[in-house]
Amino acid sequence: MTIFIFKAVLIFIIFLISLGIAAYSTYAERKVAAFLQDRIGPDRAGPFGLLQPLADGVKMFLKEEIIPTVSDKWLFILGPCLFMVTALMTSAVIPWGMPLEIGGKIYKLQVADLNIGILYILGVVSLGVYGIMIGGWSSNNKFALLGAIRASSQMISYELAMGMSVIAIILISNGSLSLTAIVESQKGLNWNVFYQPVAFLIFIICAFAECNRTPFDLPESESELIGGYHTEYSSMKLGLYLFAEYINMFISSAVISCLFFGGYNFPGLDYLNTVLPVNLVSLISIGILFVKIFFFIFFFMWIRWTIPRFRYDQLMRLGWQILMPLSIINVLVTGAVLTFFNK
Amino acid sequence: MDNYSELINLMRPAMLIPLFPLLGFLIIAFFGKSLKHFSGWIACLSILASFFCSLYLFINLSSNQKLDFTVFEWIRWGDINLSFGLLVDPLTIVMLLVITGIGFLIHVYSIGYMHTDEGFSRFFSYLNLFIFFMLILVMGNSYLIMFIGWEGVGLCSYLLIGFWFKNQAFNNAAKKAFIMNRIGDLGFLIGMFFMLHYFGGLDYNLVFSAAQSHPKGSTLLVTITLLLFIGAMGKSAQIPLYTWLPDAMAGPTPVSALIHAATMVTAGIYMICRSGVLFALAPQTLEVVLIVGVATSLFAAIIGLKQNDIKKVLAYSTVSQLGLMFVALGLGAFSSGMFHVVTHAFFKALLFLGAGSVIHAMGGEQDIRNMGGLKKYIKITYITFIIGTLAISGIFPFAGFFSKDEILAASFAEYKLVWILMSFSSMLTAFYMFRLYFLTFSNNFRGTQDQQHHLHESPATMTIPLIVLAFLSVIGGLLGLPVVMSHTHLFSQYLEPVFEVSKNIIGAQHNLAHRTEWVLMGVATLAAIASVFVAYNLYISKKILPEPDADVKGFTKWVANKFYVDEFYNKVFVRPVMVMSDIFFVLIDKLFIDLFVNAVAWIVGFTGRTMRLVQTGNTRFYIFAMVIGIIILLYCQLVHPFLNVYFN
Amino acid sequence: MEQLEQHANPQSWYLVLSTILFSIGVMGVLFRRNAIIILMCIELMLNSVNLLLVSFSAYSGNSDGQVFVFFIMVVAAAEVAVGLALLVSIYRNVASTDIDVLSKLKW
Amino acid sequence: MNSQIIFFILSSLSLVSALFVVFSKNPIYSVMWLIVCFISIFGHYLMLNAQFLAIIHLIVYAGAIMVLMLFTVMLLNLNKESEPHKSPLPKVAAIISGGLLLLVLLAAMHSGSLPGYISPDLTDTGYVQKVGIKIFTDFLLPFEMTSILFIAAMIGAVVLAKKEKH
Amino acid sequence: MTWIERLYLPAIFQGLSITIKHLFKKKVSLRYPEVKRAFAAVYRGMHVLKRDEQGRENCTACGLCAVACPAEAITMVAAERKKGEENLYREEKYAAIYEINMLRCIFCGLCEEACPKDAIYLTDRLVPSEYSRGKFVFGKDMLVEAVDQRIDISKRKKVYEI
Repeated sequence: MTIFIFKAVLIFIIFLISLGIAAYSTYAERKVAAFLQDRIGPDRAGPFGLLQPLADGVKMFLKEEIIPTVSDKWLFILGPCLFMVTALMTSAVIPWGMPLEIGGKIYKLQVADLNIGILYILGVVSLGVYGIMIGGWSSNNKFALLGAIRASSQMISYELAMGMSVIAIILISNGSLSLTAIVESQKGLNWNVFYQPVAFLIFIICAFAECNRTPFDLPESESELIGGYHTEYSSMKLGLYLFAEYINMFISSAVISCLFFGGYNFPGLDYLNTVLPVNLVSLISIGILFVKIFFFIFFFMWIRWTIPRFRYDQLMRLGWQILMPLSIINVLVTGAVLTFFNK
Repeated sequence: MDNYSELINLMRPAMLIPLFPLLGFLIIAFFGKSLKHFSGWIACLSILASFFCSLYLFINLSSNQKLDFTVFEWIRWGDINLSFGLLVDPLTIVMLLVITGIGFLIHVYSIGYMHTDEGFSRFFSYLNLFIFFMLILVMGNSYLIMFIGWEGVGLCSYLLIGFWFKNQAFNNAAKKAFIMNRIGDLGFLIGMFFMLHYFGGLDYNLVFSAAQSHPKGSTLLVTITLLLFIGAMGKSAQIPLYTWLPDAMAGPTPVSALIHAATMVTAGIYMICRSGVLFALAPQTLEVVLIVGVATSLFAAIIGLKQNDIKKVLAYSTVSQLGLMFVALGLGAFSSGMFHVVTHAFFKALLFLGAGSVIHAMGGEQDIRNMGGLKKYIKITYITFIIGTLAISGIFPFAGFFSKDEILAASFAEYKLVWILMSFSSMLTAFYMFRLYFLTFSNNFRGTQDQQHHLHESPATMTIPLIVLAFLSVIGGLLGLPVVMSHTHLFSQYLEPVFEVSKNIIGAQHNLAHRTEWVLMGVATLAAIASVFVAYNLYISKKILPEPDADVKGFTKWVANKFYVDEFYNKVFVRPVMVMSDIFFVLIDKLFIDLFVNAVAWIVGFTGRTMRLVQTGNTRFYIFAMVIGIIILLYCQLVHPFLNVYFN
Repeated sequence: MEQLEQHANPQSWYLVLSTILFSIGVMGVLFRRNAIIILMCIELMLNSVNLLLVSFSAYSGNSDGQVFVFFIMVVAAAEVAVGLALLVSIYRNVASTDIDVLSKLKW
Repeated sequence: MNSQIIFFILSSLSLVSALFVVFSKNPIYSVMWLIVCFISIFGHYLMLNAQFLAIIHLIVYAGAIMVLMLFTVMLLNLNKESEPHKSPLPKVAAIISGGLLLLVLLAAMHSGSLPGYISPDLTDTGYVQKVGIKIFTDFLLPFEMTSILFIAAMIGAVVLAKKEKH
Repeated sequence: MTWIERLYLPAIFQGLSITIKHLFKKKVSLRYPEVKRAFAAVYRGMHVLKRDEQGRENCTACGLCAVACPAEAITMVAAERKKGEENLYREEKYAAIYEINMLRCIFCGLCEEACPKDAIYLTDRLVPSEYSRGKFVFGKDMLVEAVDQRIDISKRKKVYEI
């Protein structure tokens, strides 16, 4: 039974961390944007503006709740909820660190070690479209519908290349689909990114597209579609959408870290394991993972404030005509290399 | 099977041999449009690759070895197991070398000859397909595989004869060839059924060992061999199924050289050699073969005397030579027959290609009455053509002399009469060939001004194959120097293991004394030189020209019109069939079958008109009907125990 | 989900469940006139069959059933892609997806 | 007992959602209910230890097919059934025949020998390796055929849905 | 474009390096209420109607400013000075109502140039924000400087004197 309690606690903690990181991502986004543009950014609420997310949250809650009269009320409410749920669900299979030892028992820092971990992520990500589509459609607004359609076609298109790039990773990590196994196969500095730079490139581009981040933020491009699928949303429902996007960003950073940058692995982990107590090593490994995640969150923002948005046809061409063939070639080349050199 | 692993290593090149032409065919067939003239070189390369593979086999497979393996299982029902297998033994290798070697040369020649034709890549795709089927024919390890190749080469022959399909006469020639071949193929097919029924399979090994359990000359064996011989008659243009071959000259000249002189028409010879055991067990059939061979050889030679189309003369000479080969087979001298196949392939291909070169120079003119004096204009063609003519006339020391002499010697040993007839036939051959040569190359030019202006030597792609073939025609005979001239007969020694069994069955052959052989050779050479002299006297000294078609009278008219055989066939076979079909059409078709068919049609129509009312066009109704039907069916089938009994 | 506990549901439950799902699908095909919903009901029927196959596979310890389901999914995806494309082009012509309107099958 | 409770919850969910698919007025709701139904079937697959298939089911059905459905419904703007009222006879017939089919099938099962209380063979039948090896050995040809089918369907869909240029 | 340029990746990295450089640059922001940016000498902010040294309004309601105004933001009603108002208005005529619509005003300063009596000036003060549009029509209560709170316009005057 203790395992269940542990898992419940773990889920709760991950939930809180996700929310917290998402909240502070909004703050970080504004800060990074400001810094990259030689500005200071929010610094009034609390020291260095650290309470800014709180203020934003309060503001969101206090805003008027508007549900358009011509909208489909149930779906209008369901949309942001679904989006949030799917965003949070992905975190279930990510190994957060080395196992903890409590009371002589070993606890894996992972909610569920599925033997199909990566597929689970792809599956849940593919469900994420519904939140956007339902929200966009039920708003009964042309801009919202356009945003929703753009979002869904974009996400479906890029999911394929994403899956194909992941196949190359599966190939080189002993054919296991489990994220733990993939992370374990990258001991030390044996990170996949060095063996699979092309897959990494494809994956990160697709991750940008799946998170609707610039340069792929066409679904909500404010200059064309006002707010895209969440044009009609206000108050905390809008908050959920925005929040969920930041959670997506957090999770995809975590996935990228696990797939390509060794997850919680770092050179010297094995050595530390022999010297330090297990729990301390575990905490250090968690810290390492989070350093990587923060780097990628920063990278997401960095890209956002550097590269302008694609045109829609460019986006589709990139997805279908470049990334898709490239990822297939990558898989073929990887398979060929493995076949010829490993035997 | 002494060195098993070594043979295993030879399997792959053996399988590659037919694959290269197939690959070439596929490439040219699919990308011919974009390859343009490049497709010719692809075709050549594929054949060259096959040639090298064949050479590799020739070098690595000693004459007492054979490679017999199954590529894949094909048909299996009951006890009968027909698999796709290949057989490579000396006989096959000889054929392979001839097909791929001469095939390659003719491919190269075609690049020059067909250069301006709009169907350039189509032509090469057909040629490659033909080579593929021919290789299958000679490489198969059962009659079935041979039959696949047999039919395949027939198809390619049809396609290539009718290559210029805009000309209706050419199409008719193609159809004629196809139908004539079908008659022969029917015999072959029935023979195969017999074998399948009585021997339980079609593999050579199986058939031959099963056949040896039957007594020599039994009805079954005679029947089977006769049926097979009918097939060979069709393919190798023997009386009475020879008339398609002269007409087949409608195709482009390289086709005539490759298919209708060097390779496909010898398929019949190959088939009889391959089934030597069967034929040896049926002496009656061998006699039939002999008679047919003699008759064909003489008959075609006589017709050849009066032909004025350069290709027709060569065509009749081919028929005549094929007859000679059958004579050899009929005498049981299989290796002599094969030897003549090889030498004949050299010089007949050379002659056809030379004729092609002449036609090329004349801008499409084929009538020798309009030629003459060409030796001034086209030197290389002239020299190579004279070599070919000497070879076919059987003049020492060219290739034809040795092979012909061997057959004549064999006939002298067996039947003197045959020897006399065949010697006469050889004389005729020498005569009409030199007639052709003199009329074409000597004296003055008789064509129009335009043609004279147009005369030019052919490009290198055409002349080089001519030179190579001429070289082969000169030295080809050395392969089989008779025993009297050297210690061993290389060719028959090489083929000996293949024909060992059949030789034993036929029994001891009469051996001629060396002195007799020398005399025979001398007689043959003298006869040939005498005919050449007669031809010289007639066409050079007296400068006689063949008269125009209208002026021909009497017996010569018969000869010039090929003894009216085509007309005879029309009257005797085609016309009655037409009349019968007319009668059947009126009596049975109109009255009986139409009534029946119309009644059925009316019933169907009526039912349809009635049932159409059900067709509402409403999809939902259809789905509904379907579901109801399923429910009823399930109810009857699964639930209701009473109905269950009936449905099961 | 690491290791599901051994459960003792009889397989007949799955049979009954998928039968009911299948019947609902059939009923839906007959009941609705909107072609898209008919397509969806067909998907439902396919899924009931899939469920049945997976249950057989699990209960007999043989993966073949799952491979079949895999192929059914491929076919279903192809079917939906083509079906919807057809519907869209039909909709362009007759501005309706009501299958009662689509009576062009009549001769 | 646990698994039985889960089974009943999932089954009732799938049945109820399937009924809603059929009876919802609004096509969008039908689509949503079908998604719910698929997710409950996903749960069934997990119960049967077919993890790989479950995820593939989720990705293919929920992630691709239903998105396409939703897409089409939204694009064609079929938010309300704008059809004129027609006679209820077909609907009654539909319900009756559906029920009949159910009865016949159940009766057929009853009369046949139903697998009884066999305990499931919860081995690794559903693992990726197992299924993958099956696909790429015994079922290689069908697999290649489906890929051809797929590409044909893709091309067909593109050709059909493309607007003709006038 | 060459093949490498077609990849766009070098360009992207170039862009990324440019933005990352700015991360470490000195920030240009000012913390506004605490730190203020100095106005330029010629900054044209909210208007003021000046009084003379004795506290009398300079404006004589001649209307030249309203004529000069390109945005037609100024309206005025003239009135005659009554007995006993000499300490309020410098000359016999004065503006009973003087209104500037601050939403229309473009702060061009033409009124200032047109004024013959040195009555109207644009100052470096900001126009205060309001909640309704009506309140942006500033009357004399907003525009005329208080007697005890004179607004220094010497900088602007100096400019003109040059």
